[in-house]
Amino acid sequence: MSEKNIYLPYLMTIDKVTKEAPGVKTYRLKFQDEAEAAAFDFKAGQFGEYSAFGEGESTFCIASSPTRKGYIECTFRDTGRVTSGLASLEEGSTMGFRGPYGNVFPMDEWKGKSLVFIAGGIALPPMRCVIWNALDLRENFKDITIVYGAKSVNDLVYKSELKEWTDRPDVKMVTTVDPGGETADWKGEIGFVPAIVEKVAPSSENTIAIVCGPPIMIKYTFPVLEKLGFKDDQIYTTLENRMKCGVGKCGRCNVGKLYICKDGPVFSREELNLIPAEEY
Amino acid sequence: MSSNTVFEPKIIAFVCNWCTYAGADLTGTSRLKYATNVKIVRFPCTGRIDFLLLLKSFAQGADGVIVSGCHPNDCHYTSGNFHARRRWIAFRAILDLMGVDIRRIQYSWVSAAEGSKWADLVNNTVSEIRALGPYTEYQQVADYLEKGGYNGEA
Amino acid sequence: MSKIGVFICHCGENISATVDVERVSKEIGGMEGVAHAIDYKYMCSDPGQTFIKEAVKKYDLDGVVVGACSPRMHEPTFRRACAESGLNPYLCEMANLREHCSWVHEKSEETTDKAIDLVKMLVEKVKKNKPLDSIKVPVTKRALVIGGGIAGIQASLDIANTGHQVILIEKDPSIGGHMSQLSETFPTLDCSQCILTPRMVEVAQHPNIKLYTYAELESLEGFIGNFTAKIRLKAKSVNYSTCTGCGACIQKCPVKKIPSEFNAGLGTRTAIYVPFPQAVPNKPVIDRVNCNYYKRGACKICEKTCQVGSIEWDKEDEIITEQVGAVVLATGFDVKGADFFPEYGYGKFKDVLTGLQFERLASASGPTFGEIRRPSDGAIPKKIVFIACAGSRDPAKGIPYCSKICCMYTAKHAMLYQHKVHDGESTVFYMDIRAGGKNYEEFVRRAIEEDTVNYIRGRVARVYEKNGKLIVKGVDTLLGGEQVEIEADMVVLATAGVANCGSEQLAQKLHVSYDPYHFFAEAHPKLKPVETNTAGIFLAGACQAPKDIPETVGMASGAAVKVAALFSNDQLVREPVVAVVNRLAPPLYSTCVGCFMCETACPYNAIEHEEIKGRDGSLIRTIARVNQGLCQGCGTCVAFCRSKSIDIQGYTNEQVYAEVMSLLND
Amino acid sequence: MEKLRGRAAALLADGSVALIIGYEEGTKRPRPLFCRNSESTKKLIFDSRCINNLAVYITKKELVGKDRIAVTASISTLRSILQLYVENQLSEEKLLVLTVDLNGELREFVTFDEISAYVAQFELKRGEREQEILSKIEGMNREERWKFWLGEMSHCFKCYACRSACPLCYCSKCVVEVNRPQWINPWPAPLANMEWHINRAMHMVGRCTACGACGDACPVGIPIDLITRKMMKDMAPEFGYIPGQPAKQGNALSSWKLDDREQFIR
Amino acid sequence: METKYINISGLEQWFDAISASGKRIYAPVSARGQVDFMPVKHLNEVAKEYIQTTQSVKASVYPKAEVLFSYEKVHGKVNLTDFDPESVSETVLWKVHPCDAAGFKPLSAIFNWDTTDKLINAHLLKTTVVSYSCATADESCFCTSVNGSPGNVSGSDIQLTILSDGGAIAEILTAKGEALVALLPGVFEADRGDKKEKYLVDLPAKFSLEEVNAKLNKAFNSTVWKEQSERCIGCGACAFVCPTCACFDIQEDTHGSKGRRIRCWDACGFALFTMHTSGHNPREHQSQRWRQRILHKFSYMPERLSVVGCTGCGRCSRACPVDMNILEHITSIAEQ
Ligand SMILES: Cc1cc2nc3c(=O)[nH]c(=O)nc-3n(C[C@H](O)[C@H](O)[C@H](O)COP(=O)(O)OP(=O)(O)OC[C@H]3O[C@@H](n4cnc5c(N)ncnc54)[C@H](O)[C@@H]3O)c2cc1C
Ligand SMILES: Cc1cc2nc3c(=O)[nH]c(=O)nc-3n(C[C@H](O)[C@H](O)[C@H](O)COP(=O)(O)OP(=O)(O)OC[C@H]3O[C@@H](n4cnc5c(N)ncnc54)[C@H](O)[C@@H]3O)c2cc1C
Ligand code: SF4
Ligand code: SF4
Ligand code: SF4
Ligand code: SF4
Ligand code: SF4
Ligand code: SF4
Repeated sequence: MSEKNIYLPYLMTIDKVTKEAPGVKTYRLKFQDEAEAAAFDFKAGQFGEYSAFGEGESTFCIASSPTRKGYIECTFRDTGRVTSGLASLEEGSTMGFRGPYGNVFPMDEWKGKSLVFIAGGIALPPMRCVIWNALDLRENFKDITIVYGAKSVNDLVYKSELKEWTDRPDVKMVTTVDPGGETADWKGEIGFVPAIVEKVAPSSENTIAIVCGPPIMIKYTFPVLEKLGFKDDQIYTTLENRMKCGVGKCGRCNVGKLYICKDGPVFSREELNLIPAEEY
Repeated sequence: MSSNTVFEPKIIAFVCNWCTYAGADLTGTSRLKYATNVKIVRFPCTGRIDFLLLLKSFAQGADGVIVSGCHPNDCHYTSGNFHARRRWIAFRAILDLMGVDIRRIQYSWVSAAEGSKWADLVNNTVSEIRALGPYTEYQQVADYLEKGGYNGEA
Repeated sequence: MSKIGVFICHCGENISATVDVERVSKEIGGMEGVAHAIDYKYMCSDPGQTFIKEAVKKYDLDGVVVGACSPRMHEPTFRRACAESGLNPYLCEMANLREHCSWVHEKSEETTDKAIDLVKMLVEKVKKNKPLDSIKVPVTKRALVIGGGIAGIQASLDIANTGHQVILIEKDPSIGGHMSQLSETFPTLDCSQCILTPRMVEVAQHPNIKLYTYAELESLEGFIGNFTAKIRLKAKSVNYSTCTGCGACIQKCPVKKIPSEFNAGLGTRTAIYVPFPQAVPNKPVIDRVNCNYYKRGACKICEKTCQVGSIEWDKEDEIITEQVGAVVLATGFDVKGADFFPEYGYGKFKDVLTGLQFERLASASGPTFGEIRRPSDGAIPKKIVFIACAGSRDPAKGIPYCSKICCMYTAKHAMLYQHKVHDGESTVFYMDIRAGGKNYEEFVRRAIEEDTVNYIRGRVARVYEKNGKLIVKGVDTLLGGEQVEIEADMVVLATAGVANCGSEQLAQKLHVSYDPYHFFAEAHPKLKPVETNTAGIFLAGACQAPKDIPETVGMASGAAVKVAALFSNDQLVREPVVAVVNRLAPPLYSTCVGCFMCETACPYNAIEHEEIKGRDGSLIRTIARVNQGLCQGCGTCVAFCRSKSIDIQGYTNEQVYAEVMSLLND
Repeated sequence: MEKLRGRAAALLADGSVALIIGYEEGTKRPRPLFCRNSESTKKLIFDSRCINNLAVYITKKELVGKDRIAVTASISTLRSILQLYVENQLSEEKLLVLTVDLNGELREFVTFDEISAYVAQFELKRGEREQEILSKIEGMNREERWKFWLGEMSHCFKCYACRSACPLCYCSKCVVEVNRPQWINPWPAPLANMEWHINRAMHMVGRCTACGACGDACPVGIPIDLITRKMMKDMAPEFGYIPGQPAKQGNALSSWKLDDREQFIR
Repeated sequence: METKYINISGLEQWFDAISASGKRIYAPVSARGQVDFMPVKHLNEVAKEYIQTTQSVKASVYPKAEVLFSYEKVHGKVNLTDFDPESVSETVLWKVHPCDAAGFKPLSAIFNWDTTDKLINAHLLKTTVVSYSCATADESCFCTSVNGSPGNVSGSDIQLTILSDGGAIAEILTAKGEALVALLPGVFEADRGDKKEKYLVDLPAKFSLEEVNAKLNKAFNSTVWKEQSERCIGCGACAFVCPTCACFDIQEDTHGSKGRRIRCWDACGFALFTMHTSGHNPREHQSQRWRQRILHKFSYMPERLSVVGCTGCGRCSRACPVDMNILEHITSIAEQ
């Protein structure tokens, strides 16, 4: 039996394209090979390397829930060579996928607890995977609160799902946009995510908070959570470092002795405190 | 009449919008005939033409390149072609030093009125490049990855 | 860009006769990213355009390629069609299948193959196109005219008469320029002052013209439609709002021996002075360099004579700011003077004069009231020699060009002399007679034939003095190089017309280019003679090269029309084919490293320095920024930027690269 | 040497500069030294063995901040400094240049003009190795030249030591790192290397000051400095500049003359 | 493991036999003023007087640029062609120094921890390493400080120790080694009992790895990184000549509808190595990159992969244009 080439991607067909926001798209991908599809499994929090043949590979988390079988989804922003190559594909086109890579959110450990999701901007995708995972297994969890913010109404991703979540009685959904980003008919909150979290004030009692977003948002959200009584082991986030291989070899994503691609991308705040800050 | 034995060179032309492109338009309106080997890429000015594009052309399989624009003093932007001229003087010298076959790059000035000069330029360049044969010397090196190779093995 | 629509035109039979258009559309239809490909008889016809418009909507196209005639012909047509259907017009490109393919090749497989390649290339390009918005710049409808010679006067009046505001600045105390110094003008010999003065007055009284004399440009910033001019109003030391122009002060001024500029040094003036009687404005200024009070701290006689108390001793230069939308440069020229012709004895012998001095001698308002008299002894010269091309066309003197006006004014001078001194004898040494112009040749012939001026073709080697006479030594080339020697009472040099001193600095202030002789350079020697390289700045008159009055006036009116045309719109709409320097989030800001190679490369001075400052206001870096008002879209800077930090919209690196890559693929 | 050390110590002590970049004794040959206090100036040396071109450091944002710095400069370094001035990379207020002249005298420069006048006394000479390889290349026909360089290029592994050592390669993102489009293939392969070096040579036309740092740095011994140095010397008469003497007006390649000579444009 | 003796002409005959077997042989060759591994046909082409090749032998199993797989796009579909291990030829690396051979272990550890790397394994499998123990060393060498030695056999299939008569002690260490011997077994004689140690250069250890390790564990926020790296110009010379440095980039080479994905060397010292497209760079300063290089080799690899990331070959010190001497730097850390 010859060894598997870890760099060889699965061939995927783009099944569905959703335009989320300016420059942001979601692709639903299906395996071209049925045997591969059957053998494939992943857990919430994992990511993959997506290829645009002709341009290269790029890292995105898997944005769909492992409870939804038969496809995976990714949501990405067109920012560079690879992502713009991907963005130019259409429904029916072939792209590549390697994965799943990285560690997972410990969903099993969270059984019986309440969950608070706090996300900003394009960082909702990794969260969306966990949200749907939790909603599909709703009975396992107590209260579910989602706080999501973006620069402007236009920049909010997953607009139809946001509505779905808002309409669900078993979810407390709060959306917000930065001051100035609202439209005339905007009904959500106006303000930065940390401030809104403070306002919503979820209880820290038997609760896990999952925070994803731009570094600045994370930086200001942590103290708010602390104030609300969240301990470091109750807070989770994901890290994004540049990576090429995704499997701990290319040498890019290391922070201290950790490989973000293997030991991450999911970290509790407790673990995060142990990672040395790359300071001058 | 093209038979299988005649080598048809691939030639790419980088021309400016105001003189040579218009000159080539005039060749068309004058219905002058020339060889089909040359394909034109339009630029606002010869000053815009990046020397790397010439290298890329050879790597992509071009056997020859034409670079053409307004005559000196006639540049639509007054000095783009003077800048280009300097650039080509230096570039040609470097290519020559490195052993690149500079006969495969034909520089020219073709004005908007010189429709027949354009036809001649194309025909002459095609026959010259045809005589030189395909630029395999360069293209082969582009295949390095396919063949593998180690230190010192080109 | 992923859903491209491709439309192949038959152009009647113009394309389809030699190119298999069906094959083209079929093969292109199979290309990656092409959502729709058709061919049609006339794409530019109404039904053809409708096909495009409908397809844009139906297939949600994000790019269109029309394979038809030259884009130089129909690009606007198809871009408009796209725009009408809601697609950004700059997402439409044309492949030239007619002029560059069907018309120049025979019907063959290869011709169709080439057509396919040409379309492919544009499909790859259009995939990389970005939606662009045409650039709109507001226009300040007010013009700045610099220089109050006949060129500036004419331009100001013409612009003002179209209803737009004009600011005219003149560095001297009066407008008028060289023309005001002339006696009579060729080829009609009408009195210069008589035709000029009414216009000077009109300028002063025109409601749309704001005149600043004794003023100079301090700086000019901005771009077409939006310039900010800082103007230095030099201290005149006289309050013009109260001064009545009575001239009493001038009469009393004790400093009387200052050589008069107006009279080219042949007469004198006082320290408080009006340069000439017809000056506009006819009010004096104090020449602080020569004024006793400013020199020694005492005098103030003028103040005592002035009935209305207009003398302002402590007045300082004032800098005012004006917003303008266009600039007309009309700073004129100068003539070479002293020390330039030691071999002709200029500056050494009093009776060797320049043409301009002769104008003053011949002028009724001049120091001799129009009588031709020698400066040395006041005698009427009986023999006079005119030397043309004194300096001009002489590479050794650094002036290889022809000054253009000298042949004519020399003929005029000789003629005026003959009219005034009937028994006089005049000789002209010339190299060639350049009398191209309406009635010019006739004028010269009249001088030779009717006024019996003696024309000798040849160069003068030397002028020296012997026994109170000036000996002019030269050769007569028509007589086979025979030596000639003429004893003269007066020698007049037709000295070369040269750029105004300071024109180089002025050009730099305005960011316009100048030629090696410091005359301002026109944007195109043939097609843009009144434009400069800097959009919105125009040229009039002798500041571009020596020229005569008719040409000057014609050019001034031309410049005025350019300004008026610019002012006919509230906004300037320009193609977005301009360069841009990339901008990134901090801490990068841009990949530009501020080497400013692009700045030196740009023919339009469109590259500016942008300082990136930290929160504490400290300078982090200086990077390049393109002034979109000035950039004309040549892209020369792009090819110079090593780190590819600057790119040009419409021909971006990605676009041209994609074209090249596609063209040679198999 | 003592004068240099003394002056350096004094400059640091009175706060007129915050950092002095010089040389110290290294394990194989002298190497760059960064003095931030008087104590470390004792290690300073300056002699003909000091061949690193220190101008490479004076554009690094990690090293130069708001404070004024000083650098001890060889002739090569001085030439590079001039060129960096021409390219708006330095400001006279922030840089003090020290050198020891042929008579062993310590000299200090503050302005472009002072350095320029000093450098003008030194002619740019061709080194022995340079001369040797050049005459070898001159004896080759075109095919041989292609083979020669291709052979050399096949050794290049794109470590970019040449670029890193060159004071004029201060771009924050070099063209090889630009990927939209990917102008130059970033992997080491003979043609990709050839493209890289032709590109670099073009970027150096009229800018290279012939310091040779790029060639010295190349760990696999490719005489790349020859390409840029030869070009700078060959192009000097064409474009009318003095080799190794950057002129304030700007760079040869971004200017032009009406009568630039060429015979190949038809 | 078997030790034999081979005399000088036997060595030549054996070499010829290997050459004749069709295997590629890479050996140090002196050319262009440098010694580097190159394809060789005869023993006399192999370089003699030198301390160390400029580049390590790493490229033989981990090429500078290698095709991971190729693909072709046909009508919107993509066909992949996997890397074929069969395309790798049998290779003998000749006259590898122990510090170079020792590099195979950390290389393999990097590529095969957690998941395995098909490409490098294909190369390793087809490669037989004939090392020469070291009789000379220079001031940059420090293998003895990093668990190596001039006669270290880690990574070698056969190690030769050249004797004064020109013959050699041949330690046949692995099955691959035996197979190579089997190409011409006749030239190998029984071990004569020569003492290998006698022929090895004496190279006292300069620092203790344990001590260094202990210091480094606490050194993350030390000022030493900035002090040491100030003169580093951030090129990749050190990484590229190193036998164990393995950072790579993945790139795409496209020609129309065909393309291939390429892996090529990269270096943690490059300023843009970790830079995000957004411009954020977690290792913005050279000092951070220098720290990564040292800690990776001397702290993270020992901890995560149980192998030291440096074999003491000293190549990086020799290659560095600004004399960043790793031995000097590590020693100074150890002595702090
Ligand atoms: C674990 C993880 C999850 C991510 N999830 C998402 C997601 O769900 N949606 C999304 O839009 N983005 C996500 N990102 C970021 C995304 O990978 C980058 O935005 C993207 O790679 C940059 O675009 P490009 O490849 O076109 O850029 P190019 O400029 O073409 O970059 C070339 C190479 O740079 C690397 N690179 C550049 N920036 C980054 C970066 N910020 N992170 C990682 N690699 C980078 C990649 O290796 C890429 O191959 C994630 C990153 C990580 C590490
Ligand atoms: C001896 C002589 C005889 C001539 N005879 C004839 C003739 O017979 N017929 C004929 O057609 N032509 C004749 N000409 C040519 C005629 O003088 C010119 O064509 C005409 O003067 C050009 O006008 P102008 O407005 O362009 O320049 P100018 O007359 O030179 O006017 C320029 C004005 O700009 C002002 N100025 C300059 N710089 C500045 C500044 N920086 N800021 C503000 N103001 C500034 C000057 O003070 C001046 O008032 C003669 C020329 C000479 C020298
Ligand atoms: S040439 Fe490029 S890097 Fe230099 S200033 Fe211009 S945009 Fe910036
Ligand atoms: S230093 Fe040498 S090996 Fe490194 S990139 Fe430059 S030429 Fe290539
Ligand atoms: S010789 Fe090399 S390092 Fe020195 S300036 Fe020229 S290109 Fe740069
Ligand atoms: S090679 Fe060119 S782009 Fe790269 S750093 Fe040097 S000058 Fe800049
Ligand atoms: S780090 Fe240096 S000494 Fe250690 S193995 Fe690598 S090249 Fe050799
Ligand atoms: S240590 Fe030396 S070789 Fe390594 S990156 Fe720094 S300067 Fe280059």
